[in-house]
Amino acid sequence: MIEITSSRKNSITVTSPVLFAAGTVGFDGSPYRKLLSMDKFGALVTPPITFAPRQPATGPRVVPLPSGFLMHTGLPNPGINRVVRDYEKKWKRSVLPIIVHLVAEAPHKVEQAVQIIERSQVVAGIELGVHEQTTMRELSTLLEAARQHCDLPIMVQLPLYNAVPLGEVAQYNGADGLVVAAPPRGTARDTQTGRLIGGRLYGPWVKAQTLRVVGRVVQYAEVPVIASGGIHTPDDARDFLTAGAKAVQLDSVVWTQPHMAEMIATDLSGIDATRTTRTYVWQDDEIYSVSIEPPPTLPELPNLEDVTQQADVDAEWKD
Amino acid sequence: MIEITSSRKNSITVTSPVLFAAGTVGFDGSPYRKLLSMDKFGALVTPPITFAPRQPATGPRVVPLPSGFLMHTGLPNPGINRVVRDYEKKWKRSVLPIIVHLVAEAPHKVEQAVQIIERSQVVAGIELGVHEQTTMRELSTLLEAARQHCDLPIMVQLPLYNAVPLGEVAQYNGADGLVVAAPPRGTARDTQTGRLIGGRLYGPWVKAQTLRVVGRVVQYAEVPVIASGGIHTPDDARDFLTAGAKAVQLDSVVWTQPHMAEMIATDLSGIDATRTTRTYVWQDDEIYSVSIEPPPTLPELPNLEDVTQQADVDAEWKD
Amino acid sequence: MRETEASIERIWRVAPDIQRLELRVDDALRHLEAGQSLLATGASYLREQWLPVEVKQNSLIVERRMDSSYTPGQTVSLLGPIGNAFPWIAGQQKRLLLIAYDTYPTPLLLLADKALKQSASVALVLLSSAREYPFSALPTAIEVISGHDNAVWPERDETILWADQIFAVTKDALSQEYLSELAQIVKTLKMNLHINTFFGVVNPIQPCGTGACMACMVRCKTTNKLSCMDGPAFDLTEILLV
Amino acid sequence: MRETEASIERIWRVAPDIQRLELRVDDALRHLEAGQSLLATGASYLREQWLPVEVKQNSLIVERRMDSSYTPGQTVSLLGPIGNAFPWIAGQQKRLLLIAYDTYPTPLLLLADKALKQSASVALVLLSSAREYPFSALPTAIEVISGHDNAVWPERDETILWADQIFAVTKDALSQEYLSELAQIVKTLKMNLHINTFFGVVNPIQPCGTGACMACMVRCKTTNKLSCMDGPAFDLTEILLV
Ligand SMILES: Cc1cc2nc3c(=O)[nH]c(=O)nc-3n(C[C@H](O)[C@H](O)[C@H](O)COP(=O)(O)OP(=O)(O)OC[C@H]3O[C@@H](n4cnc5c(N)ncnc54)[C@H](O)[C@@H]3O)c2cc1C
Ligand SMILES: Cc1cc2nc3c(=O)[nH]c(=O)nc-3n(C[C@H](O)[C@H](O)[C@H](O)COP(=O)(O)OP(=O)(O)OC[C@H]3O[C@@H](n4cnc5c(N)ncnc54)[C@H](O)[C@@H]3O)c2cc1C
Ligand SMILES: Cc1cc2nc3c(=O)[nH]c(=O)nc-3n(C[C@H](O)[C@H](O)[C@H](O)COP(=O)(O)O)c2cc1C
Ligand SMILES: Cc1cc2nc3c(=O)[nH]c(=O)nc-3n(C[C@H](O)[C@H](O)[C@H](O)COP(=O)(O)O)c2cc1C
Ligand code: FES
Ligand code: FES
Repeated sequence: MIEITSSRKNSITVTSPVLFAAGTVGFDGSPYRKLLSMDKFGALVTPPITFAPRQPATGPRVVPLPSGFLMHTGLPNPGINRVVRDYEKKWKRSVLPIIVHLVAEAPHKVEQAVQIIERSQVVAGIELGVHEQTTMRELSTLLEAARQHCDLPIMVQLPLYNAVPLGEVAQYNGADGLVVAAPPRGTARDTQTGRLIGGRLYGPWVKAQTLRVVGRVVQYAEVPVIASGGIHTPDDARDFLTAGAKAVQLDSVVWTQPHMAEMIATDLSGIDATRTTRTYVWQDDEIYSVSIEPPPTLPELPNLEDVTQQADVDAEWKD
Repeated sequence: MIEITSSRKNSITVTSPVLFAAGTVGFDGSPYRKLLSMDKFGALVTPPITFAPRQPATGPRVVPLPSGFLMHTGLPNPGINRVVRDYEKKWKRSVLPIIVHLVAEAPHKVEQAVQIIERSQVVAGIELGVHEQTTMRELSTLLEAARQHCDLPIMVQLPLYNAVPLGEVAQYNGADGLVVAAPPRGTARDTQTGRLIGGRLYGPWVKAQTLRVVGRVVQYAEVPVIASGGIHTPDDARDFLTAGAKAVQLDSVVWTQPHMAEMIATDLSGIDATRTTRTYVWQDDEIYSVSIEPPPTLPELPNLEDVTQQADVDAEWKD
Repeated sequence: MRETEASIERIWRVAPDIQRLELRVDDALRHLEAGQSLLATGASYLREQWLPVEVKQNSLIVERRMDSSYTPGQTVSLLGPIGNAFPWIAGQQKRLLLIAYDTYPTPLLLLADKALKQSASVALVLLSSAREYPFSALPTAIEVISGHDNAVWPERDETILWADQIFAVTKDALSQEYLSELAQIVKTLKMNLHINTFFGVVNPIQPCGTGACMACMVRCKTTNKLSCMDGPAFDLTEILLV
Repeated sequence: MRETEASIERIWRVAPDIQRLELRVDDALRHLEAGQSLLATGASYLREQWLPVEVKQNSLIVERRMDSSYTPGQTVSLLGPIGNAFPWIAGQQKRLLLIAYDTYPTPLLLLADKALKQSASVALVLLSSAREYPFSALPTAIEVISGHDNAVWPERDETILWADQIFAVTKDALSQEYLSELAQIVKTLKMNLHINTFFGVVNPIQPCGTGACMACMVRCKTTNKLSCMDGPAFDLTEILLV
């Protein structure tokens, strides 16, 4: 059994380190019940759910890209109340622990939504999805609101670009796990209409960016890190586990190659895991061979990463 | 003529909006003199130059990726003094304006290096490359050091992930242009040795991430924005110009498809530019259709983007 | 729905830019209905939607543009069947009007084939770029009408009044506007839009085909539906048109 | 160096995992020397290094693994020639020792071909996975020696002492260590490493091939050199070995 949230009374344990990322298998896994052996996976994260219902985006929603694609669905969902009502019974019978992905809108909505989720008593935990421009203080306020009346484990799904500083804030403010990271956002032109579409990016090349960020978050993380982004082979998944992640989430590979998704789960859950490249070792020091001299004329400055000491540093800066 | 830095006495003007990104054609363009009509391009940015000489990285330097690759050269270069000495005469004869890419190490090194560059009198401008973890205050200190004794136009090449806030800082502190953005960094496993390599990522899929960030930087930019990242076709380049960039920089396309690089320069410099997708219009409001309510319980918080008001906001926060 | 392997047995061109592939498929795909499709692995990251134009005893024939090249013996992974049979009932609707606007009529050809075999009358209207589709690739028993660049074709009102059922396929990004326009015309001519009469065939890019990703969602009057699960044909009385 | 188009005229297998392609090339590539190569567009983003094994009147023959498939008539873009001729002077070095360690001897075959035609004697040592290279694909006049998994082969010291010149090709990532080891052996046997005697053939992945990207930089004693511009053969007296 693998513990994927920090050890508290309600901590989530899974039998496989391979989970379904938010929205990849629908609200209850039913789209893949006939295609995949669901019991080889560790848990299911629901599609992003907002407080109020949301309609799908209008216009083109998918732009194919070299080795990947951009998707903009508009996060359609019937709102948290309706989702819990509709799926409560199915979640209760689910072979996989259900983790609800809650979109972090305003703090008061988060505060109410977590209570709705907890009351249902069929959800294993919450993955809080914060938007890309979330500031460190907004995140701490959001987490405070979420923690107020909720004993369920709360993981935070971090945006790729700011995962390093935000992860530290999340951990400091009571997150039970860090999901690194949400797919990067981009803008691409739909060739049929000529329109620019903003959305999330998927494809195997996301992996290199995520692996680097995961490697940096695990340096300070005291709560479990779950890696997500661009995983398309068992070796991809293993790279993240070797880097220090407790589990991985698969995303678009489930859609485009369901059979490969199952192979990843089978390979990573088993004892006879096989790596096709030469070494297992995470050769930390071999990656970065240059040591850097600190900028000599600068005092210790506030830094995106020094968030916990922000107030002190600010004081110093003003003197 | 296109002005690619803010209008001051030494401002850089180019005849083509298509430039060579840092390091794509060597220190003086000679690797491509026989392959490309250099005069179709606007300017040449040198490989990154450090204060002291640097040796190449050891071990694997290139990891092929789906539709792209990761490269880690270690930025080998003979140091600023030697480069200027070796290339001064060639730069003087160059058909293209020379922009020196200076690695922003410590402020005192930057301060000295810009003087060495300016003294040579054959360089059109400086592109200051700041590393990915540069804080906003470090950047302002670096720019202050650079500006101290230098009248040459100074552009700042921004890291992709923090381009939005750093660009605002750069502009506020006297940058004459913003280059958006340096290639994203990643980590990939070399299949031959099994080692993890950290480096920069290149490929056509970089474009979607860059286009989104360029779109956001141009919202506030008062100095020219030069776009760079993933450009592989004339339409790619045109997307950035339509978004508001004054010029574009080509990177790995020059290496893998020199003929295409020339086609981009020809197409974008000419009057008979042709777009293969349907519309030219930058349909701003069609991309993001949802309007967002502000988080109601939070006061106006310091935000990565509110850098110019940082001090005021900090004061407010403490009250 | 299953993920199966198929082998390409035969490849031939039906027009300079259209090829057909004969596939030996898994038993699970032997009984594909008109309207259903397959998601096949190809050169790009996302699976391509492969549309059957003929279902044989042991094989399927699908139609592809010439922009990809295939070799006989090549194996592809197929996810499917995707979607539902068109709601055409053999023997019930005897006069079928098929419309292709600015896109090839490929999604409608298996329906045409089945309907003709059941001695229904089939008319096919080709509008805008659909007119480039080669007549020679169509069954001879079909009545082909070449229209204009918009919703206009010769004897339009007559053909609409003649039809028991209409199926229209349009270029994805334009479907909304164009379907609205056609719906308006039908409404006026037939006094109203009746249920089970006029269907829009909606085939957007489908990242999953399983109902998971929600990229193919179609806004409907009662509840939102998914093209891959509830489509590809949507009754125009049901969907929310712009 | 130029960017030109070539067409693939003929394709045949020389072993289960090796194919050769006959290319009709631009005039600029008619006089390719042993040591020079081409960067060709292929399935992946970076150009592939294509190594000629024979230069004919109007065509070039290159050798590729079977992991890519080609079709006759197919056109590829070639960048080249990349690099310099091996510093072998016809008539001068009469006894040539070629070594392939853990990689196929492909980069050395054109040199072997030319040297044999100039009536030099050529011995080729295949070590580690290089031993899987098919004998049948080698010229019959060559003396092939099958070695072990390391730097050891039958009568090693004799062959080294016999040779006027040695060229060794190794798997890219291992070249440094392996070349050091070989250099050490040669040094001991020949009392020292003499200039123009022992060359390492260094062919790393080349993103540009033009000297621009610096990914192929080789650390040398005096100044750093580029494999694509100054290589592919480097005198072992000159490069900085680990
Ligand atoms: C003044 C200054 C100037 C610089 N200028 C430049 C420049 O011009 N160009 C440039 O390219 N770089 C420059 N750098 C370096 C750059 O900012 C980064 O430090 C460097 O690119 C490494 O980044 P990183 O975030 O991966 O490593 P760090 O931030 O140093 O990461 C922290 C630690 O995490 C480890 N780590 C990182 N990733 C992983 C992983 N996936 N798995 C396991 N462990 C991991 C590293 O080994 C490292 O010890 C500069 C740095 C400084 C301080
Ligand atoms: C409280 C809150 C919660 C959120 N939660 C989520 C969430 O859970 N999931 C989610 O996906 N999003 C969420 N968002 C939205 C998200 O943070 C971004 O605002 C959204 O993704 C748009 O990002 P952007 O940076 O491109 O646009 P903005 O930051 O809004 O960009 C500013 C302006 O630039 C324009 N612009 C952007 N790109 C270009 C371009 N390339 N060219 C020209 N103009 C351009 C835009 O039109 C916009 O007007 C949330 C936002 C808020 C405020
Ligand atoms: C809570 C929430 C807040 C959002 N805020 C914004 C916003 O501030 N600006 C904006 O343009 N879009 C906003 N959006 C819309 C998103 O840009 C986008 O439509 C949605 O998240 C779906 O994106 P996707 O298609 O990339 O999944 C928001 C969406 C959600 C759920
Ligand atoms: C000025 C400068 C500072 C650097 N600082 C660091 C550092 O702090 N940590 C580190 O691991 N590498 C550092 N590096 C090395 C880089 O990670 C990397 O080796 C170099 O920038 C070349 O990267 P590339 O191969 O991706 O081009 C630095 C390099 C330069 C030029
Ligand atoms: S294609 Fe994914 S839900 Fe229909
Ligand atoms: S391959 Fe780019 S410098 Fe040699």
